[in-house]
Amino acid sequence: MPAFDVAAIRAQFPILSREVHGKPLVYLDNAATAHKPLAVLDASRRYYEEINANIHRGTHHLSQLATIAHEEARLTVARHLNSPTPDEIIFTSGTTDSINLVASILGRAGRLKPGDEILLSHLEHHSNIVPWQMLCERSGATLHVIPVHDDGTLDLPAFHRLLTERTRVLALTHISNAFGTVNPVRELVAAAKQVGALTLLDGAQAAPHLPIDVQDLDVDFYAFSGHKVYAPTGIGVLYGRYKILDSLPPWRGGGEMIKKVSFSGTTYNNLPFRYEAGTPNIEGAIGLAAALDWINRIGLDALHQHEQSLIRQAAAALSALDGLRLYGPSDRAASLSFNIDGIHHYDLGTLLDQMGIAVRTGHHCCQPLMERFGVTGTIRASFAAYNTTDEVIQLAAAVKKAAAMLR
Amino acid sequence: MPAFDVAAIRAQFPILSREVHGKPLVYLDNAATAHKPLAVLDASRRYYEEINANIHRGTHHLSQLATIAHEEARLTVARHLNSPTPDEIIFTSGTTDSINLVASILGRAGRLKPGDEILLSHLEHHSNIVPWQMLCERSGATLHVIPVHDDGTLDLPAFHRLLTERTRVLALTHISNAFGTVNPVRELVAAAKQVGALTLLDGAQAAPHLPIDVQDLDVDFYAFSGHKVYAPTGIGVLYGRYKILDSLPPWRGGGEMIKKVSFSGTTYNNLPFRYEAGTPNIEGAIGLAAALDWINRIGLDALHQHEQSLIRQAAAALSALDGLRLYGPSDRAASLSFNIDGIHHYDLGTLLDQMGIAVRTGHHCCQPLMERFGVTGTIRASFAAYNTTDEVIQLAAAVKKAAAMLR
Amino acid sequence: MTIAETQQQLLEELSLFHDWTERYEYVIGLGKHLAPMPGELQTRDRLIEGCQSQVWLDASCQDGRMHYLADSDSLITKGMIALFVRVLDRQTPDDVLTADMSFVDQTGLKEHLAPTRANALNLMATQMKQRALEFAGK
Amino acid sequence: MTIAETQQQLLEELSLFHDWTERYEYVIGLGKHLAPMPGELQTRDRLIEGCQSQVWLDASCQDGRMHYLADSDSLITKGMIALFVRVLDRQTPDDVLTADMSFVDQTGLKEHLAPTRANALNLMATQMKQRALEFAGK
Ligand SMILES: Cc1ncc(COP(=O)(O)O)c(C=O)c1O
Ligand SMILES: Cc1ncc(COP(=O)(O)O)c(C=O)c1O
Repeated sequence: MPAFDVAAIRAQFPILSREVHGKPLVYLDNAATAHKPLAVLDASRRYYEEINANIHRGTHHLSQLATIAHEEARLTVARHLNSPTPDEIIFTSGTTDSINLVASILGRAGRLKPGDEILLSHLEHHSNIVPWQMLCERSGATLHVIPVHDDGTLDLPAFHRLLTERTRVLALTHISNAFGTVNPVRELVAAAKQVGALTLLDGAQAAPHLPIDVQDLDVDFYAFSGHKVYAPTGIGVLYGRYKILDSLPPWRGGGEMIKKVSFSGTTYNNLPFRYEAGTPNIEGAIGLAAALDWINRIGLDALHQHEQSLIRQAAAALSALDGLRLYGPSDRAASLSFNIDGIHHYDLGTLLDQMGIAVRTGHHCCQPLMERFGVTGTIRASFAAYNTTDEVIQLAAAVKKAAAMLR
Repeated sequence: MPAFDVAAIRAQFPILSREVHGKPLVYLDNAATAHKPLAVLDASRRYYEEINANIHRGTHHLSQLATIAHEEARLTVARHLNSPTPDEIIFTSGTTDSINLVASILGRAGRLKPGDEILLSHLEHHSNIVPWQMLCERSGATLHVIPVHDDGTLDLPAFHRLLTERTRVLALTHISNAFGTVNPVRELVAAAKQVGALTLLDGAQAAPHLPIDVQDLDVDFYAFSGHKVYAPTGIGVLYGRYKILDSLPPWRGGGEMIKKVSFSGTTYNNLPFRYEAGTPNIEGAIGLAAALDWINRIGLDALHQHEQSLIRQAAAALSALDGLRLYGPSDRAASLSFNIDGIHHYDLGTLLDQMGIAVRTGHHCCQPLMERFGVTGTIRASFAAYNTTDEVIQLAAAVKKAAAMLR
Repeated sequence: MTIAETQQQLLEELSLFHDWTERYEYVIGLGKHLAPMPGELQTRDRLIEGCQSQVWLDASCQDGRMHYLADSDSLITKGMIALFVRVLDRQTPDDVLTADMSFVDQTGLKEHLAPTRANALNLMATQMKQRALEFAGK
Repeated sequence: MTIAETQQQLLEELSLFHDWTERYEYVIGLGKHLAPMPGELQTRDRLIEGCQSQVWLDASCQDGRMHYLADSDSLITKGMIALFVRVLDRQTPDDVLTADMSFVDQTGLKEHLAPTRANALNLMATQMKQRALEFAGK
């Protein structure tokens, strides 16, 4: 494959050459977190070795360099999401933090009242459920849930029935982390706008795999995590439509987010700073920009094609095994979830780990979805730029061996 | 000095060998953020190159290693603060985040009512003012402020007058970031306990310089930032007394902080996880532990003695200059603030920067304090393990030269 | 056999294995042959919730000897419990209480366990002793 | 002198300096010699709030020529403004509007400025032009 040189990519990830239980690591837990290429590790380190300083308000040279690097990182994110202005890019500590920010400021603004409704789907990650449950508790609004079909896709007629004038917020995952379902978010966001609902997309699983265009999606809020897009831990992004974000009250208070503080009253800063109280994760922002640059040098299209090919190969190889059950639709992305009849996912995962294969087992922070499918969990293999066909074959062989041991 | 080898320490900080405007960097902006020793940079990098994985709930080997490393980091912090149990150590994204957490959950728990009072001091950083102002707005409680004397120390008789049965919270900085005042926090915390108030100490400036013993302080909450104690950006700590924290509701919702999620109701996890929603800053926690280990290898006593000697030398050298005004008491720690009559701090800082000397100028996120002293800002030199007497001399010479240019 | 003797026997059996496959097959085998626990005993109060798997434990005392029944939805977890049951079943409550359970560390099995699983194992041993406490010294 | 001629003159003056000290002393000197702005003109609506220093700007038009008065609490900031005032003062509104202010980039001064200060400088130039707009084409 000339366009996509997986060997060259692998060489950029030091961790991939390590062993686990004496076997070469086969890392298929990318939906949980991705590894970091040298470009990111070096950017982080260079920041500390060359320009480390606290940003904004600093008169001295390092502070200026660090400020420029931090704000250039914001520009990189804005470009990556095709955000009209960098002022709409809020750095957070992750997807969970981003979603909590939105739910909290909507709550503080009194945007939700008894009788109002928040619409989620049965596919959601706990991070896109609990903040809304907490908001409902505080505001008296109620939670409504778009059901899923047996193939793990959303029940669209039900969505249209559930979407009413009372719907204030539609909060939806772009790609399901449990089943790999890619939701028709553009269509659903457009429908939600029709009834005047605010829209939030949880892009934790989409950002590592798909080009995101917030203008094309016409969405109000888009959240994702750095650590899943090859960037460091502790950094995330909230895109927020300027007009909406600017009309909402602050969340965390402190340095940076203010214009003027006095004991008789405080005025808040403009976007994006109003939502970035305290010293930000400067290394994280710079690492995130390096990661997005790295992804864009490969090209998200090439990346996605590579990963889709792996996931199809994996689905085919696993389907051939006795008693194997795949979850999610056949055009799933990023993650492949399965179980084997009569075998506990935890046992299978434990034996795969002995063979050096890292997969995730359990409920994937999607307990309601697991309940809907009558399971306590699944085994999930999830793919990244550095995975190979050979690893897919090893996975299938290892599952076969483990299943034999457990029967 | 055999016990404290500053040359050996400097050799561990790659950034210190860089130049600024063609002159060797003299970094005296440590109260804003500290540089990172190789021990920390290497720990961060090793994490990504050897064990990177998402933590908790993972069956596979890397996830186990990462979980162990993350929880050992928590133990390191607990030991460092002499916290009775690691369950009282909450990882946050920084001091600002920690204080907001406390203010928010007190608010959600309905612990503050109209007529209740929150007591701060005039020395506070915006991050220990704004969250409380926001809480007052939401709850109807009122803010009260301990005044300061002209030497930048707290007016203790006024404190005792302001502390009443209506005081619900005392939130106080341990060391002032603007003036270097070390508050008699043990005494004030004890007094606050007498009236049944909750106590929070903002340790952002104390943690890099003093041993902290939360049991000896007998404080309910203690907050500090990683980036000021030689650790990476984006990580912070909230110590919270178990009995109190455990009685309070959650703040951010999402993965990790729950026991069981269903659409009909969610149960929350035990401490400390209840307050750590989403994927944590794993690198940050590990880097923070490496930084605390590094500090403890030097010894906080030796460190503090070294820094106190520098700050006294600086005060003496600067005092000799024409029109120079020092702020804060003579037994100040960490930071030395000054102005020169008729000269704008910004101008002086700009010229110092040209000479390679990094100081902070402006209000230091303490606008109320600046107003109290009738200034728009000060010049602040702040010290760390790697600073030297030679740097102090350079600072004084540079201030003299700059002042001459500006007069 | 005394508790110590059973432990010694187990350690000898496990020492025969050269790789993880054999060791795990042995544990899985133990799990499969654990005396079945009647479904009506698998109640909430007998449940020990682990991270990813569930364990039910029942303890009774007949003629001065402890009798343990256990089950788990995970076969590997069940095998681990079987190890304990084999050691502690049919022993007196007092012997159970004073048993040194650190033999598990010598099996080499813990190295292959997730810390969550190792924790569950410790929890299990504690629970088995706790139940013996109710019948001890009578 | 035309705007372009003044700019050329300034660049020549600045090119004589070999180090930052001389360059800054020159700018500080410009600030010190800037025509004083009467205190009663330093009002809120004439304030351009910067990050760490404040700038007041007043513009009027007499006999078809712009007249600028400015002040700042920071001497260096004031020197920078003086640079602009020297270039734009006593010019017609139309000439001010079409003036190419990128000459600042050639002074080498911006490299020595905090980005906040460089921003303030850009803001200043924009403000001076904006005020000229009110009087232009009349
Ligand atoms: C006393 C004090 N409190 C709070 C903070 C805020 O810390 P951070 O910006 O790391 O959240 C700082 C540092 O700026 C500080 O010096
Ligand atoms: C779909 C989805 N939403 C939200 C999250 C939460 O992301 P984070 O833990 O980085 O906050 C994740 C990842 O775990 C996810 O997959």
